[in-house]
Amino acid sequence: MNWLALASLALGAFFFLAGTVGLLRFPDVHSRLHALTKADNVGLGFLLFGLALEVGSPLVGAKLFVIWCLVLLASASVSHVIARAALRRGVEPWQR
Amino acid sequence: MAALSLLPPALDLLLAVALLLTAWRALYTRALFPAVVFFVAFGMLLALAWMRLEAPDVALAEAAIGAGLTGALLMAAVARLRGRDEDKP
Amino acid sequence: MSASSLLPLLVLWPLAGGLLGLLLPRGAGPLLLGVSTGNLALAVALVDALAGAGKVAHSVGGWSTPLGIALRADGLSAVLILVAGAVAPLLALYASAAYAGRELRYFAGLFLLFLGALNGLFIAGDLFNLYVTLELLGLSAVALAALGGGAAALAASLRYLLATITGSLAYLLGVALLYRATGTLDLLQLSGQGPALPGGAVAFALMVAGLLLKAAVFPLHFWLPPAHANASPPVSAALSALAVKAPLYLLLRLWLSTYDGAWPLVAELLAAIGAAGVLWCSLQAVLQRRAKLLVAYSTVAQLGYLLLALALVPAAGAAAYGAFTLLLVSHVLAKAGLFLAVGNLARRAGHDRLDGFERVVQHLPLSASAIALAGVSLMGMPPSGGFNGKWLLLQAAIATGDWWLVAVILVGGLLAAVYIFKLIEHTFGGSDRPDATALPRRMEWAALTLAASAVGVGFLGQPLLRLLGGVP
Amino acid sequence: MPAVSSAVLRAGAFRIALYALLWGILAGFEPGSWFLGAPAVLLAAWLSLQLASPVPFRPWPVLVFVAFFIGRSVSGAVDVARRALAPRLRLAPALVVYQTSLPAGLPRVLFLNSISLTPGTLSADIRDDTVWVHVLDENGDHEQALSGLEGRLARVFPQ
Amino acid sequence: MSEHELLPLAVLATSLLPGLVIFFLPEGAVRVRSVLNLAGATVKLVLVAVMLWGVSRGENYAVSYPLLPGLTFSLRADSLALLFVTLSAQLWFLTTIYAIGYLESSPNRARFFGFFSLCVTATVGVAMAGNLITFLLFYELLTLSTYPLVVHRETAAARAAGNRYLAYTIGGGAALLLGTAWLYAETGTLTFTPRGFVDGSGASSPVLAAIFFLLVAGVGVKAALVPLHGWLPRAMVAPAPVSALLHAVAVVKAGAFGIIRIVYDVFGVEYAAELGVTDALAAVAAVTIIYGSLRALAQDDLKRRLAFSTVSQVSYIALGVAIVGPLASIGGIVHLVHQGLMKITLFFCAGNYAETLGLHKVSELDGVGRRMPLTTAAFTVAALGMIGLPPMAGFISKWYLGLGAIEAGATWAVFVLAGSSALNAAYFLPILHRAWFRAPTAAWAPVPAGVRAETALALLLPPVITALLVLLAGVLASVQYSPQEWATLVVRREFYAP
Amino acid sequence: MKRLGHAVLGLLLLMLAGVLAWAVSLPVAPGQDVPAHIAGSLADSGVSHPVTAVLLNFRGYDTLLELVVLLVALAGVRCLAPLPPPSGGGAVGGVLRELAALLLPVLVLVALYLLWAGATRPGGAFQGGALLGAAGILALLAGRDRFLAVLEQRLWLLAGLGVGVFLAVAAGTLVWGGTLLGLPPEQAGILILVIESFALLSIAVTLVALFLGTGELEDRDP
Amino acid sequence: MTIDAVHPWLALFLLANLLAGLWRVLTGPTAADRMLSTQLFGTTAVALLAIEADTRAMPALRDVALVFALLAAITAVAFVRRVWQPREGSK
Repeated sequence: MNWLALASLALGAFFFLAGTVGLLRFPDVHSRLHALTKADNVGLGFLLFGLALEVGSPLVGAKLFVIWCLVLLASASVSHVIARAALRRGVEPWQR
Repeated sequence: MAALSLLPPALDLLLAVALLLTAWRALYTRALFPAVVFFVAFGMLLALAWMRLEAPDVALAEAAIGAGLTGALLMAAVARLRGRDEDKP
Repeated sequence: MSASSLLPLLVLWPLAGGLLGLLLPRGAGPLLLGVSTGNLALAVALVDALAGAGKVAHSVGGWSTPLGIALRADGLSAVLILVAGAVAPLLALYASAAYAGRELRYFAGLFLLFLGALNGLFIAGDLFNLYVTLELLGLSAVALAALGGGAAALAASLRYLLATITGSLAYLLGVALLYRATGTLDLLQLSGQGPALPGGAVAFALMVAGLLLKAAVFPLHFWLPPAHANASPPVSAALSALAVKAPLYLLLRLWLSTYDGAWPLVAELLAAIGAAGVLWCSLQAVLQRRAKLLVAYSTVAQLGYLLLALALVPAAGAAAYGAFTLLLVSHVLAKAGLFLAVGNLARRAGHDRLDGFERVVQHLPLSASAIALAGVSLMGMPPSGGFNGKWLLLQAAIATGDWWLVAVILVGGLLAAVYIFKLIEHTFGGSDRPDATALPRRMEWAALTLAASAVGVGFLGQPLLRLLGGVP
Repeated sequence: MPAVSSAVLRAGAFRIALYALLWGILAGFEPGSWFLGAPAVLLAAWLSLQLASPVPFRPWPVLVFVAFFIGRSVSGAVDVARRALAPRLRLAPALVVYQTSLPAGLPRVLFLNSISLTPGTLSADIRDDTVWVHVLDENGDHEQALSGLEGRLARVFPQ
Repeated sequence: MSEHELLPLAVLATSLLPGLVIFFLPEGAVRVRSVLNLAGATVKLVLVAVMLWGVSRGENYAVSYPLLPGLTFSLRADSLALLFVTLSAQLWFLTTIYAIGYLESSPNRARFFGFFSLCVTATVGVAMAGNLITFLLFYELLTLSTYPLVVHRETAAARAAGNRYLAYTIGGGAALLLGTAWLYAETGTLTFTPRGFVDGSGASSPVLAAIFFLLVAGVGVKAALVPLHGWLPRAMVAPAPVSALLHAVAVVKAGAFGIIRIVYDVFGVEYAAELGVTDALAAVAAVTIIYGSLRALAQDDLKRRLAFSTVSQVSYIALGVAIVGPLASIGGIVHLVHQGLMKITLFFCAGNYAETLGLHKVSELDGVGRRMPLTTAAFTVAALGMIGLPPMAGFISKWYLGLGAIEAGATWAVFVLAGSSALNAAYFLPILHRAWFRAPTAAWAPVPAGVRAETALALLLPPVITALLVLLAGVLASVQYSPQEWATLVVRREFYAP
Repeated sequence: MKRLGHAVLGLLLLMLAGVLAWAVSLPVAPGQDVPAHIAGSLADSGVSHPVTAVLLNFRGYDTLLELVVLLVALAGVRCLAPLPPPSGGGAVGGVLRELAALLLPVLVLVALYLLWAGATRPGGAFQGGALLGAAGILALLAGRDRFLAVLEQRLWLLAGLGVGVFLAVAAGTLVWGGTLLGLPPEQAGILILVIESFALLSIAVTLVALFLGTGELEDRDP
Repeated sequence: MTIDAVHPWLALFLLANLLAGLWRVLTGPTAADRMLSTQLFGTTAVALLAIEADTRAMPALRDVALVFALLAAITAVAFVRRVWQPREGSK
């Protein structure tokens, strides 16, 4: 249990790192959005999962789950609206 | 474990650096939009600072006002000053 | 009415007036005048009560400190409340002629709330309460600065907003540190404790930095000139005269009471900043081509004098404390008068460029006289409040052997003369423009009264100092 | 009084239950909390009905979809992490167009949001039935991935 | 409040109140304004006469009001003060008449007369100041109230002159302020005391010497001591009554009067001599006397020539003060009055030439004596007085100065006086020669209709009266209440009082 | 040169930050007895939670002023000369509409939760009002703006209600008890709930109106 | 090593991560790019708050995290709807 939590936390941190690196390295808004929406959310999911395991209280776990769902919803929606706005403003996606 | 006990100060140090950095940029960035973004970031960091100061009620208020609403309000304000400096560094 | 109840009334009365100002669809002019006059009456009553008791206090909610909040007034509070109270009806009079309709309504609401915040700040005896009043004051100042202005005023006030919020937050962080270290926010309970506390120095640095930013003290003044110069005249007057004084007042309280005037380095730093501000911003004022910017830079320069006086208080005692107060009072009056007068000129000319004022001295003699009288006080010429303050400041500097400060004070006075006379010179000459619109007379009289009282307080030095009492 | 359809009643009951659960989670199921909690839940449910008309769904495919979605999310994150952390950026982004047949409203929005959370794709715009999808690698078989996702969602929301 | 307190205030008020009221009068209210002005001037003359009489009988007129701890606003009519007050009250009366005539149809008269009255108020205040801070107060008020007069014409040249005037006087004010503040910090008092108050205050000599130079530099600007005189010739762009006032009564005299006060009532002339600062002052005064005369020689513009003459003549006062001894002091102090009378006559006349005939240059004055005999006669009396010929007032001044110099063993000063007199003659006699003995080169402008005399009566009377006064002051020098006798009273107090 | 300047500035910032961090990590004063104080007076304050007791009773005066701060902010925005309304731009996308539909009820629920929480743990009218305000803003952004009509009619009344009620209570206590905000213990609880509820509403309205600025909401001023 | 000992490291790491994100605000290039980092900040802040709630046994911090999560979208949506609208003439 303990080790599972630890691994989960570590994975979470890893994805956060990946998200930030993506944000900094990727060439344009659209691809950066990929990095943020996917990596950070999953990272947060792992992290919260690890914490929930650690605390062991179902109530806390549920609250953390609710939080995660909200972040997912927000982040996916935001990434869509930003991508859409970028396209409609005429920001051409970066191409190799 | 000795190294571990140094961690919280390191955390606070980093937080303080971030706070000062964002505050400085928010005030001294010439273009309005980046300044506003820095200010939003500053607000979020401030909520974390209140957390470190063990003031959860202030943190809560800061999260609601500073992180969420100030951003929206400033965006609305920027929109009214359109054509000035968005998209410019 | 007991003397102690005066303190909460000084806050509730203008706040209620401000709320009504925003809520009521009409009648803003009479409301503004009535409430600010009532406020003056309360201020006078407070001065009267203090003349007997020396100090007045009120425990909010009946809770004792550190649990509750204490409101306290001593001589300094009373002087400041009195001068703010005296300025307010004149600004109200001016505004009731300068604005109309919805602008007047918003001015009435915001200005009265501003006044309430100011009163609240001057009687607050609690660090957090001071923060809240400071925030209220800052925000109402920002709101006033944007009132009726165009895009330039809006952009300037947005930056003002960022500055004032950042300043408050720095102050608040410092307060939080003090609270962590002591468990109390009460100024009396904290008095003298600051320097010895763990983290006390950091808290001090944070609070001072925040306050200096809010007070627009050089070199943190960048936000002030655009904000004050782009606002409309009664607002510029309120901001330059009153808003920036409050943080300095608080700085004085903190340093002298909570920190017991500790650390000689602080005094030296404050003096250095003040001196640099006096010289640099006076020079900037001299170089300006727009009248309102000139006046705004003059404000920053004059704040430098206040800082000099403040820095000398621990070493020079009563002379410096008196200098701080008298300089502050006279600057409040002079700057309010000056901004109103320049506003009149600008209103007539349709702009505030110095080289296009079109012989206003002929058409607005009262405003031109107001500029001259306010100038007398700002230059520190006798007889004027400005001279009294400068005299005490010189005495303090000579007594402590700070000859370089003496030089700064004199050079600053000379530079002030240069920019004031630059202003005056441009009211002479030029061509006639008979088609310009006429101004309501009370706009001229309000400016003149303020400016004349800046000179007149030169004869009230003794009573003011008596009311002020000794260094707290 | 307008007749309240059974669909609305069912959706209302479901949403009340959902928000009650949420309140419970927040307030720790404290008995005293329902004093304010009950009106709050009712208010939230009412508001929810005002904002979104009832959408019938099947419970079992929901669970299947959730499991599938979490799996795809993780692999999406892994994909991004791989690309971000690789020494050389291996990106070949492109815009792909996809025609969806999902009904407008919640199902379609869920589809769009899921696209953004699954590997290599990001929903960038939608007009009528045409979805623009930004992909990180134009060489992948996106058409198939997208239709797979759409299919699972279609099973959740019967038409 | 007793009459002894009220009287000094009333003397101030007689010009202050009309001044303030005039500001708010409409431009067209000529009659009300003139009546107010003249009434104020008349009442002031009467009040001054009352005080003169009182002081000569040993009465004390003083009033004070505390400004700050240790700092008092104080008015006191001692004999020296009254000397100056009397001069300015008389000359204000005459100048007002002159100005009413001079500015008959020019714009902005409300402003002009308002500041004119303020200016006189400041001068009277300077005279009656009972301590250094009150002196400073009125001294600065004088600066402020004369500025609008200097820029009155609102031309670019006028504004430039105004700026230069301010640059000098405000700088001087700062020096004076610094000296005063420092002095207060060292001695703890600022009250004018016969024979000074610094001796025995414990302050070190170098410090006191430094303070002395600061103070004298401060007042020296207005007294136009070289090299602080640069503003004076430029200020000639102002209207003639202003020049008259600046040169004869208000500004320049306030400076000279300040020197007297500082040497006598702050330091005490003997202590000042002990400090060695009087020698320096005497040297500066001597240089100024010669330099001013030399520059005057080269001017063709009449008012500029008179201006440089002022630079030179005012330093006679400083010289008299700086030569330690009762006779020289009498010469210096009496010259305060005599120079005022003479110089105001000259400026009135110059103004008449300019106003009536449009003549501004010395070279244009050929034969003017025939067209304007009375004016030219008055001019002649004053000019001869300036040169120092008996029985004119100027002779008395120079006589006492010379005697005093010999008494004090400063024979070099006699040479300075002689040289200066020669130079005075060199720049005044040619004017007189042109005016009386040369034929006019051009046709004169016709006499305006309705004017019977050579020019308007308001313009003609004042110079004639002052010229008569110049003569009387010389002829009746030893009569009671004459300037010379009064100066002797002042000096007796400084040198012989217990 | 600029680079060097930046480096120096960075170093300074770092030093400053170090000091700050050090200060934050200092131990809390051992002699701090405020919680004990509060616990002792809690019974009289009408609320069981220390923080709310602090906010609304012991430090109710601060809270009053903070409400005024919000009002000032609103007035500040509304007093601007009406600028052209923000370009509403493109149509609201379906994603945004659905986001609002999903999030709004939750926001309202959590806002009320925070109001409730205020009595026992961190929370209260401010935080709740902020969330409710955020909900309003989100609704606006997503094109769900039917409630604007109410705001248009009664903006200042709604926004001023919180302060008004609070001021009335404050004045009442001053007049009848002689002490500003000296709430009688028996009625403290209900008074605080009344004040809180009005405050919640006013705060939310204020925040939404703040966001609207001057462009969209028709100004009903004379 | 107990799992609690990991928390400070984790928090430090996340904070460093967040700081790195500031670079995007500085460089842009488009306004949207700057906005992205506020999204990163929001998510990271939620994580930090959740961790600290555990470390310090302050459950109230989870409410703060919840508020963060709820409001994460608002700034960005306001940005898109108010500031970053289609330019005239673009498709």
